[in-house]
Amino acid sequence: MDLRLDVTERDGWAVLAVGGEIDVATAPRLREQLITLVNDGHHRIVVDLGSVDFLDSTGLGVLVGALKRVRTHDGDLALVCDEPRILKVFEITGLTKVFAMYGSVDQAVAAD
Amino acid sequence: MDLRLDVTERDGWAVLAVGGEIDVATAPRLREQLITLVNDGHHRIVVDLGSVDFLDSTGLGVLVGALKRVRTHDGDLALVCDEPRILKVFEITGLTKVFAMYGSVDQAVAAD
Amino acid sequence: MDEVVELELPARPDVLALARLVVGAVVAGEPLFDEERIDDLRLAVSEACTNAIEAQQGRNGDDGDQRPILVRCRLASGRVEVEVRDHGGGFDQAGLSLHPPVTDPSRLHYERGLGIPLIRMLSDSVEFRRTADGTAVIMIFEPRPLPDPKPIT
Amino acid sequence: MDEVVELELPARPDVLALARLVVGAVVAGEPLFDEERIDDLRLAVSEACTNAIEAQQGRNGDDGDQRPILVRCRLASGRVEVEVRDHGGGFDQAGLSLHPPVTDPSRLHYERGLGIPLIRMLSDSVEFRRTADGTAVIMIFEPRPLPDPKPIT
Ligand SMILES: Nc1ncnc2c1ncn2[C@@H]1O[C@H](COP(=O)(O)OP(=O)(O)O)[C@@H](O)[C@H]1O
Ligand SMILES: Nc1ncnc2c1ncn2[C@@H]1O[C@H](COP(=O)(O)OP(=O)(O)O)[C@@H](O)[C@H]1O
Repeated sequence: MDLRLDVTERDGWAVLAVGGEIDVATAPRLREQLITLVNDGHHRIVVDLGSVDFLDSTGLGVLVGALKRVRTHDGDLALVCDEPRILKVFEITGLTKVFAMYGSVDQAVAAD
Repeated sequence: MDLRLDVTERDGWAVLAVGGEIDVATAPRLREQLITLVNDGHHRIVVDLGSVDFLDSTGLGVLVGALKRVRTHDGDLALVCDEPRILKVFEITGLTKVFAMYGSVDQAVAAD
Repeated sequence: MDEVVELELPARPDVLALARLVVGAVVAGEPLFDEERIDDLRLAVSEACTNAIEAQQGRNGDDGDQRPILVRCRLASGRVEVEVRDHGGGFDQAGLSLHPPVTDPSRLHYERGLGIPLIRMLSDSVEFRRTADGTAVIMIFEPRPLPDPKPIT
Repeated sequence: MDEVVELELPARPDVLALARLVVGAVVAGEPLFDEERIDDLRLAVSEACTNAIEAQQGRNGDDGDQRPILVRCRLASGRVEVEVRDHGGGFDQAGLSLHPPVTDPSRLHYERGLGIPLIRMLSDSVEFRRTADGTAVIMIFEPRPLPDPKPIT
């Protein structure tokens, strides 16, 4: 229910800012938004998790799915996350090794 | 549990600022604080409910008890409350007619 | 969210905040219930839970009845029904002493007895049902704001 | 607060936020549980509830099993035990397919299967018990922060 999605563009990246709680109730909206971006030709995507209060395994799965999708288009998916509680979920699942993770959108779009 | 009490003095009034939730779990602490004030010779008391998020009938009862107590010493008890959700509890129980109620501590200590 | 959410709680005052949190959260998903109506509901349910807990609590230093109280929230047809159940032995509702009006100076002798009147004013209907060993209070809340309240007299 | 808080919820994803809210609030009263440990608990319980709900949900457009799922929180001896029960028919825990390590490129084919590993890592112990018609997941949380976590391999 409580999920906020906001898309902007920045230096050739589509930046998807996510806010609220990502769980099995809200993840479908996130998944659809990411699929729409890719289908619209955005293959370089930054997902900004800075305002996410909760992230579960379904949310991780959606992000993995999106990464897979942009890669089939030779694209890129970068994550922005500085909240320890959210970072921890990536860390303990080992997914920090799978995703390119940054502390800010600036850093994400600058890295290349 | 979540009840904050803070006593200051102002123009001859003891000002008790209350914050948090007043229910049957927390009301005993409020009651004791008010009894202590009266026993310490403070018979003119302002209770500032400005930071109260919840007030139940037990809380109302404690305030009625305190009013009774200061009156036996020819004292005064004034309430400060501007939150509609808290004001409503006084209104529907008719207690706005029993208590002197003000929108701010300034008004309460100025009225006389 | 519709259907039923049930909460079983130890019969102790420190669970009241949790009971309010849960009923507030259950109803927060209902678009027709505004902030003020949710506050009404939280207060009425809290009063019913207080009575349930006090009915079970030990009076003379004993531990009282340790069985849990039950809060049952049902969302259906756009309205909320909350039932609070205890094992507190029940009470004679007709026998509730009638307090003098609050504006009567003698009203100041009574620091209690506002719980059930508040429940009546905040809910659209309330029923006190006697159970085998206690009370079931069934409150119904409609989504509209209260009509201009009449004070207790 | 000690003793037991029980919550019965409809088997639908939109109750997950409420389940997290309740377990968070129950444990918030425990001074030994810090913010991070409460987050661990909220996530593990949420994963267990997700599995319970998915096990009961209709796969083919039918309504699934309408019976509620149960979340039972017990605070005792300074630790928290949470049990999540469903009527989802149970599953063979030993038969869970082992995914390739996340760092393996082929791991990207798997968007699921991180729920139970997360529960294992976040709790101090977990037991999956088969019931007559479903599963009871019993998780125990100690108040200390997690030791340095090992990533899933
Ligand atoms: N669930 C209950 N079980 C037993 N007695 C109850 C219950 N609810 C209310 N009562 C009785 O009714 C009286 C009035 O209740 P209420 O209006 O809430 O005021 P208060 O609780 O402040 O006395 C209580 O003092 C109690 O004797
Ligand atoms: N309570 C349950 N009832 C039935 N099956 C379950 C239950 N919990 C887990 N499972 C099974 O175990 C599998 C793995 O669960 P999990 O690790 O949480 O990953 P995911 O739910 O993403 O598949 C699920 O897909 C499901 O088949």
